[in-house]
Amino acid sequence: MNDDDKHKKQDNDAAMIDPKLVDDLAEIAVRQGLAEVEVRHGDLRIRVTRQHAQPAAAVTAQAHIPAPIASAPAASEALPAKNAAPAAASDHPGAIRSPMVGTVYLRPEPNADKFVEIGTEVKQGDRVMLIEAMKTFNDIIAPRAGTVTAILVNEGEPVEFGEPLFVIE
Amino acid sequence: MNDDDKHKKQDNDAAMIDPKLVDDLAEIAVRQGLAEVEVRHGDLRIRVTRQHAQPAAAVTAQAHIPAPIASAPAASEALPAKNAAPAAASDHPGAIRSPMVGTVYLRPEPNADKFVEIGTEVKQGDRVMLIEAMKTFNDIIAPRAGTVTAILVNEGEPVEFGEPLFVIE
Amino acid sequence: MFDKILIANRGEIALRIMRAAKELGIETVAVCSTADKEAMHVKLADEAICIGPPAARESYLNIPALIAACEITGADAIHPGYGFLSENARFAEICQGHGITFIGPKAEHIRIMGDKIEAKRTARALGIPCVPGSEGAITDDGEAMRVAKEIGFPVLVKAASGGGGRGMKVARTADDLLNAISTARSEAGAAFGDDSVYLEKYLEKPRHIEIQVLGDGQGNAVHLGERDCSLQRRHQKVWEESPSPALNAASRESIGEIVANAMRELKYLGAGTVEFLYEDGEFYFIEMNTRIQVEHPVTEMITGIDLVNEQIRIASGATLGFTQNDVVLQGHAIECRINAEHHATFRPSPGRIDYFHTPGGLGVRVDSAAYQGYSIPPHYDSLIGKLIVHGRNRNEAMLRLRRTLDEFIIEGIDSTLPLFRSLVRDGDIQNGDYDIHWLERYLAAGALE
Amino acid sequence: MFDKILIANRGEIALRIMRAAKELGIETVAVCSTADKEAMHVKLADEAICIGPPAARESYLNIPALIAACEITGADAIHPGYGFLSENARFAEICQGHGITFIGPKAEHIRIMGDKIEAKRTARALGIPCVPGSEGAITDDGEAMRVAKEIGFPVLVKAASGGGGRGMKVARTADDLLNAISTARSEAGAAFGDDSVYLEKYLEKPRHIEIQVLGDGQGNAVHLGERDCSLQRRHQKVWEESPSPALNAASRESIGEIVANAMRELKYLGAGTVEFLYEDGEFYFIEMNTRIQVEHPVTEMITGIDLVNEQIRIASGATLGFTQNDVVLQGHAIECRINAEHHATFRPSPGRIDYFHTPGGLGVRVDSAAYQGYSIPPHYDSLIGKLIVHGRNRNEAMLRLRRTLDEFIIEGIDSTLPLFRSLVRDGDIQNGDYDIHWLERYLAAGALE
Repeated sequence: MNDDDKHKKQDNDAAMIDPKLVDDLAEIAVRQGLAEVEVRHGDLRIRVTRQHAQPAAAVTAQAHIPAPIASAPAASEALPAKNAAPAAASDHPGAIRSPMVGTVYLRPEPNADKFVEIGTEVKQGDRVMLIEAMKTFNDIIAPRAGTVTAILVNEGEPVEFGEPLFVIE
Repeated sequence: MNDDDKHKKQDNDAAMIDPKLVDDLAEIAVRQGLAEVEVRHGDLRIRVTRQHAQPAAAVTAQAHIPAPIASAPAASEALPAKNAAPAAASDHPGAIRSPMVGTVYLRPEPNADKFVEIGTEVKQGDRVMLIEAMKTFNDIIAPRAGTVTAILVNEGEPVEFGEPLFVIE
Repeated sequence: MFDKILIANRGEIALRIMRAAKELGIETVAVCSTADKEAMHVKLADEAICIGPPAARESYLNIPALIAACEITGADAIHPGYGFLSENARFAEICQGHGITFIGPKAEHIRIMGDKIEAKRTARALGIPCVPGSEGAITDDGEAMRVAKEIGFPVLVKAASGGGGRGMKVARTADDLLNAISTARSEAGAAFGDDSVYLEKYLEKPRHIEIQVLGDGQGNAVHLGERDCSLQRRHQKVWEESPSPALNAASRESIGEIVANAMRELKYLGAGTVEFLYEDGEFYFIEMNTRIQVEHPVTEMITGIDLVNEQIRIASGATLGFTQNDVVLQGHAIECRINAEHHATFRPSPGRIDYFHTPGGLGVRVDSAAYQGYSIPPHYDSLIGKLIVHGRNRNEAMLRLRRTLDEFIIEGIDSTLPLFRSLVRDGDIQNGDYDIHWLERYLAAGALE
Repeated sequence: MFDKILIANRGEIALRIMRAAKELGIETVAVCSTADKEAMHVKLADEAICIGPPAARESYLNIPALIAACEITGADAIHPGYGFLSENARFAEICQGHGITFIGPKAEHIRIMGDKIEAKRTARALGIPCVPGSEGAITDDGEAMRVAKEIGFPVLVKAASGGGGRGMKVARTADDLLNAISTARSEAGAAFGDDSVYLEKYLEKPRHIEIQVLGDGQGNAVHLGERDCSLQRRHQKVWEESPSPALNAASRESIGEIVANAMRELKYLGAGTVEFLYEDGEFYFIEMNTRIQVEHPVTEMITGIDLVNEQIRIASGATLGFTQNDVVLQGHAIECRINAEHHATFRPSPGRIDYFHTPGGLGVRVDSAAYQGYSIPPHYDSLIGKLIVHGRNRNEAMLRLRRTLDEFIIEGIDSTLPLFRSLVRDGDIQNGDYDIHWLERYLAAGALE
């Protein structure tokens, strides 16, 4: 919102100012949760400032700027977080995530082979895992064809909703 | 703490601002919980500021970096301040301030002339006002010679310690 | 006693239950939707499990996910809090079916009290005074007219499956009646899929007074005095206090004993609240809530009894550790529900709390899952927290409430703090002179604009 | 009743007094040094007056400034809090001389209890049990030896004007005695300008137990049970609780009545505390504090009596509104003093509080003048706040304390929270098995490093 104002204020040496640079700085400020970024070089001075406590809506309205997770980390560190697990494991990009809470099984029955191994080629719809919840076994299927490049859970392990299970590339 | 490393990374031939550097500084600020990071090299200056400072010690340890007063104003506004007076009136530069709590009198007795008016030339040691505290009248004297250019209190008005009384120029 | 309790809720009540469990030395499992990963109940639990996306029906109302979360964590009991699945009899049965104790009443009692007509029938059979009205659903217009005349106008037409004020119509005269019935029927059919309606005496200026009960399912039950929750906006309670400014000791003891006796006869298990309208010295049963209520701290403050602790103890099979004679009501307590809403327009205000400072000192309790930096998600209710004060008498409680409201700071979002700062200074409120319509009139008069 | 009270203090106790005054409908005047302009007591008072620079002797101890502040604001009473001028008899007299009510005891009683030898003489005359020792100051070495042998070694040599452990020496045998006396004399002379010393029986493993009293100056007085303040570091109390794990009902009632009777005889006015060492079932008078104490909330939590409210009422001329029979001690309370100090080295840690989150819920009280963004100035004591919990019994209070300590967050400065998190989990503390040396031994053993 005020990033635009900053653009307009910088018209003294308009030729010197690279809007792309300002935009980059603004993007850094938002992404890193900064209050202010200031750069100077010779006569050049660029400063971008964010309002303390931006209502989320004000920034997310601009689709090209990532959501302001600014002070969320600070606040969440402030309160003791005993359960780092959900956040930690969920960073794998493009992973297929668990659609439910339950217990993972990688093979159809205890002595059988695994549904897939790393390197297995799968077709869309192939069964890759089972998740047991309330004594019911639910198929986890490949959402697209490809090669299994990572299996992120172990046999018999509990999983939460949204936890990454495997990667197909 | 890694600002020195960053200095080294700052190449002399960085004629233009390098957003990557800004981003690195921001990442340091967030990771280390700093309120502010400022780097200078020649006429290059980069400063990034965050609102929610984490441990103050980390930053104040470096004498050349301004203290993180970042969110102090926000916090003090946050608690309702019913008594704006002390802060508001005390901004007069070079004013002579009250050495005690009490009641101000501008003349030696009710029907007498005032000790001074605006424009009065005073010598060092001249009596300018009285402050009554505990039924005792205390002389307020001119700390230096000059012209009284402002009288900031009214007859019979209560004053606090440190409240500006008058200006001599 | 349980080893590990899963708390099937969020917000301040999840934290409330967690505190009780910790104070009993029981491990806790929090569940959360993806919108609640930064919530305080998640941060403070021994374990936390993400059970679904933000929409409540896929997370906090998702029974298979909750049971699976018990299975993978080994929780041996579930506390449902209030709202969500707390009054879902089927959920209580499913829990039992999986060997998990549901911390709440027997499914049978949840079911009875969840059906308005059945609830009223049961209450009447147990000797609880009810609003005069039709014996069950009205199917015939002639019968409706006969019943309405017997009760005396004005009468209220209510949906059997209704709630929150929907499907309710007042007929002031006989001329209005058939129209009111058909309007109520169509609203009820649309809203609840059930168009049956019944008739009740309409009270002009009642107070909302409710009796807190606690039973051990083995025939022991006590009442813990009343709460006056007459200050409501759109049928949502805003301010609750105990004792009610309208009751004297005799009326309190009389209605309390009637209700406690009913619970003994019912062999009610756990905490519950029997809600009444009160007008001209008479009580009229509205409904029974078979769960812990938002305003339970008011009762805790005047009795010294930890209701959630008792819920857990009783659910684990313990008997009630005290009798009615042991229950002593001391002083006066008031609760304000602080919502993330504009204090005059009541527009919800989700978002980040930039500054959060709670009042302290003697006789002050804050139940809140908010913290500085927390973002209130837009998906759930707007309760930021509850401020509860206790004083030796109502006057002291009011003065304490006034000073604590002035100390409470919430910035970054709108809150209803200004509403309470006005209420505590209002003459009617200071005199305890209000009914269930008072607040709507006060707001309509523009007191806060 | 007073119209306006000036609070001659700062920090949490200034806020505590302000809360009591507001709840009595009395206006408040805060005073502050220039270092305290952002302090919470300044922000929340009706009026605030800056009375001097940071050094306490020029501000909070500056009697003319305080009287002048009353004059310009029209305050008709001064509450001195604890520390600073609270036990300064001359200040009490000056207040009276200016027509300002000093909210505290009669100057005469402050003076008696401020002189250790006079205090002991008075206590003995009032029937309060004292440590066997010399009848006043010892001037002669031969007499000292005779008295010491009569008491029995070990004996303690104490400065008559001492405090805070300075000017105290233990003589374990007759051979140590004369050396201990001369060392104590020179320390006392240097520290207090008065080298008179006296002898006392030295107790090996006593507990610190104190009795809270309240008198109306007209011969009515009650005791409000005891506080056990044995957990001390360098003679500073760290953790206080009531009831004491070491007393039974009979010993509590016996010592309480002795003290209450003494206060009736003395016609004591206001709140006070009679401090004892307790060993092998015997009480030994140490001193009497003629003011409100830091740990007073512990007593408030188990009696329901607002001590500061009572101080103000009594100072305004009211009589005690209740008798000893009306005082009922209920449950158990524990207070932890959270200081801005490193939890293991106890190095003071003034500075900005970057994050501040206080625990809430049932049975929890926080008395603190801190807030997020507040900078604790380096000029005064290091108390950030007091966490007080109440439970129906000691076990419940301990479990509640544990969970609240885990919820309490203070960031940006060091605090002693980790010390308390260790203490609440320690076996001796859980068993109530500690004396006044326990904490020093615990810390010396490196329990927190």
